[in-house]
Amino acid sequence: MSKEQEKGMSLIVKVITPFTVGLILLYGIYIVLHGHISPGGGFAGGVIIALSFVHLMLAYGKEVALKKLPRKTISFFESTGALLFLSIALIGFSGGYFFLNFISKGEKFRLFSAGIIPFCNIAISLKVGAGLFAIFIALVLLKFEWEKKE
Amino acid sequence: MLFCCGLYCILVKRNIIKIILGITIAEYAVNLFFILVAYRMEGRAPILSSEVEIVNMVDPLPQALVLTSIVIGLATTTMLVAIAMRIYEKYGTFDITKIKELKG
Amino acid sequence: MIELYILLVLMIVGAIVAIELKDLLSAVISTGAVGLVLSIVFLIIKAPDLAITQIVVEMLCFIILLRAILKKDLPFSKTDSWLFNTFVAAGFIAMFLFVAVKAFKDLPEFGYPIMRVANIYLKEGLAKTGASNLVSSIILDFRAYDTLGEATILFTAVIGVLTIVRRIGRKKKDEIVEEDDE
Amino acid sequence: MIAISHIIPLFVAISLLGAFIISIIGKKLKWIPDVIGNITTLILLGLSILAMWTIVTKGTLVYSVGSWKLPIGIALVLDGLTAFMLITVNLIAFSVSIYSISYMERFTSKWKFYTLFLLMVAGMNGVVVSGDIFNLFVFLEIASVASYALVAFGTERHELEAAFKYTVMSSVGSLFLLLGIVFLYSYTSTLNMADMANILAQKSASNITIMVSVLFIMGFGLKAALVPFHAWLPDAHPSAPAPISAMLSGVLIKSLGIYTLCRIFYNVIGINFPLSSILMILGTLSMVIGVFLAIGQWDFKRLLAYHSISQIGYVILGIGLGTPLGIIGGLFHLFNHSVFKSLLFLNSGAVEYATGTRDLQEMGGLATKMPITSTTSLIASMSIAGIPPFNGFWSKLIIIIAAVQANHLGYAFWAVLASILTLASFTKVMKYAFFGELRKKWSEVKEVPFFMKIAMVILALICVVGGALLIPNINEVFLKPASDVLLEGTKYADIVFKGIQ
Repeated sequence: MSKEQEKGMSLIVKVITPFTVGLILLYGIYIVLHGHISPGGGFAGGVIIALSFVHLMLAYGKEVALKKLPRKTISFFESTGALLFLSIALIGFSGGYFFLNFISKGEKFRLFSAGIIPFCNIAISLKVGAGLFAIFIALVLLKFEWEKKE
Repeated sequence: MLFCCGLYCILVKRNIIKIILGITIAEYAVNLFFILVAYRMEGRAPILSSEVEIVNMVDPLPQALVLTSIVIGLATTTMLVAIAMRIYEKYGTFDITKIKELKG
Repeated sequence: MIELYILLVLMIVGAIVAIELKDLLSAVISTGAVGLVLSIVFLIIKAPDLAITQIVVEMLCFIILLRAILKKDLPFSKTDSWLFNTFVAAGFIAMFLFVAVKAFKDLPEFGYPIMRVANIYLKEGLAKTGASNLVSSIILDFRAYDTLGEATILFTAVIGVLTIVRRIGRKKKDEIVEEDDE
Repeated sequence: MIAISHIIPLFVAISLLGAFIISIIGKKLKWIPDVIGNITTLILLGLSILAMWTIVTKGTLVYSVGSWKLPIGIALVLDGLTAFMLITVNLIAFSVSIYSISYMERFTSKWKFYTLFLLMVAGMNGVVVSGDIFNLFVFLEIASVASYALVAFGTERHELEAAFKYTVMSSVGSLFLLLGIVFLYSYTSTLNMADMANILAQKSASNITIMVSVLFIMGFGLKAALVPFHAWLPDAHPSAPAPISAMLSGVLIKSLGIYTLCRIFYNVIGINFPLSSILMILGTLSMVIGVFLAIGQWDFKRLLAYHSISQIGYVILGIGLGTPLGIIGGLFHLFNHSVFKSLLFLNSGAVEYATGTRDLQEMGGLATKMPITSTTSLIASMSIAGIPPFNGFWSKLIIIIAAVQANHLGYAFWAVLASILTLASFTKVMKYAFFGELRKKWSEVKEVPFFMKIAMVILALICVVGGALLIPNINEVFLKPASDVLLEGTKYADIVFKGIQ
């Protein structure tokens, strides 16, 4: 990766990116929250969230993106998401069954409905988003170091 | 058919990236096949709406399963890419005929 | 239905192109094209959840693969001694296809699946889970245990990738290497 | 009161919990991964013994996740075979995790090792307890993905290459399995194995069944490294760190390959004559080819890896025979092989730890310097070669007797031949590595640390007393329920449906 690219792409991209990143992030969150009433869900939403950060990184270079979301935070989010999902399962367990849907079903077709499903979606999206971004960063950084060596 | 393309690619090609692509394509093929066998003529998407009652929806179960298998595919692909990049770093090539330290 | 067939043919063509191209970059791009067509096909055969997931996953795969091959499109070693290998592979695939075609005849006719269990989901899904997206209700409620496994696979992959990209894997004997934990 | 069946999901949940906790706090504190890893595996071992006890007292248990009844939700099944596999897996996992406290000091990032290790254990337990075919696939993938990363743990060039080969072959295997599952689903429109067995029994045999059987044999054969599909194993197993080789060779190929193979062929599709003869032929091929390849090896771990292929052949042969005695022998050999092969891999790891080499020609006379390692590996070698008082002898004997009884004299002959060749190759190992003259190079060599010794001694003890498992009373508890499950064949479905009420 040349120096130029470490700093990011051209001016046009840099100007546009702040708008689009925000929109993509919002769209990801929307997909996560509405997973139980419209198409989408934790996985798709999580990937979209990860992509928004990837986008930021491609446009501005790794320093800016990592400042917004340091690596420690990423791995913390990831593990937390995983634990959250497991603990949802375990709470249900204490209520009698593994993965018991223990919250009341609520009114149909509204945002707050469907028991544990939205919560699961949020946990998964945290996990997926952080995890995929971590993979991406790991691969990118590997390349940087390797090119330094040559 | 697509599955066979992927399989062919894995068996014949000697480039690491090509092998990864082959696996990806084969995965697509299986996923597609799963959805196709569950397709229902004139079916509707399995999402209920509050206004009209929809009959004749397609089978939602395979869709859920394929969702899982897409994610599994993603995981496998990333692992493969990571290993491939490290191999490239160590050997300086993607050509599998040149990477032969282990026998048999 | 005609558009479905066109798209399927497109996918197959894309796959063949991806395999046969010499240039890695073009090969990756045409694989990406196959993935995009796949997500359109999902949309046509009424699987919107999958279409969304497929398209974003495809993008991510594409970016990662591009990262891997960037600036590395070296010329292939064009050894053509793989003829034998090709024949073996072709023979195997032909056999496979033969068995598969026989098996297809026993499957329920295209477009009319059996849907034993699925009908239960369709009838009772809303009442039992309260989620109107039935796919969501299946992956997160009826079969949430699967999803736990699926999330775990991703987690495993993340840890695995982090493991693989470590600089120094093995310590030399009696030598203290600084751990590079991130 | 909480019903006893609630222990079933715990097998997965506890190991996942351990893995996640390690990944959060394990980086900060160095001792956390060791402690949590070992506590987790200890709890799992305890639970699996409890599970075995439950099976004996209460019979088969079925647990439906999320309180959804059988065809809708996912069912977890705990029966004799499951409990047997659980004990095997968790026993090996426990001793391996003790062993790695010291051994993994040689590598960086111990917390990653323990996280992946626990994930792999979770995957295997998940495969074993699952009663749902897709769920089985998902957990199989967890275990596989974790093992890909663990094979490449050292990140040296040959390790990466082996890992790549392993990953490619194994993911092709997974694709075959997935395709098989798709066929089964579209044919029966259910995913639960018991339900599926019922429907398949109603419909007569058809091309689908053949197709699915072929796909599953290819898929599971790739996972279990049966002979036509074995190419990845001799690379992948020696490349991994020693505890992981022990896990891979000892349990992973069994729980992912053989257990699933048995479960699906016996309990879902229903075994028939062509199928069982295919299994027997594959088993014999693996047995003989594996041992022939092993004789020529000078790399300690690679030799062991080839022997794994050969011993897997015994297990498949025993199970493929389909007679009660054959199945008991096969399962018993599965357990024994887990124990002594893990022990041998741990031994090779200990030798490598102390001397830094795996080449048998460079070793020699280590018995005086490393008494415990050499004693335990002597026991394990005698056991694998089938010398009377040790456990390997009994299981091989049973398999051979079963083959003779079933009038398969040819198979019995090959089994005896393979056994003799095994003995020959292990004589070579003992001679070059541990006996003979002590070379000057190794005069500084010390015995391995305490924790590694403990793990090896535990496994060696099991090897010695393993033969006692055949004593009728113990046999009733341990092996009988497991082989009964396979013998009942497709009646499995009725039992599971009964269990649900």
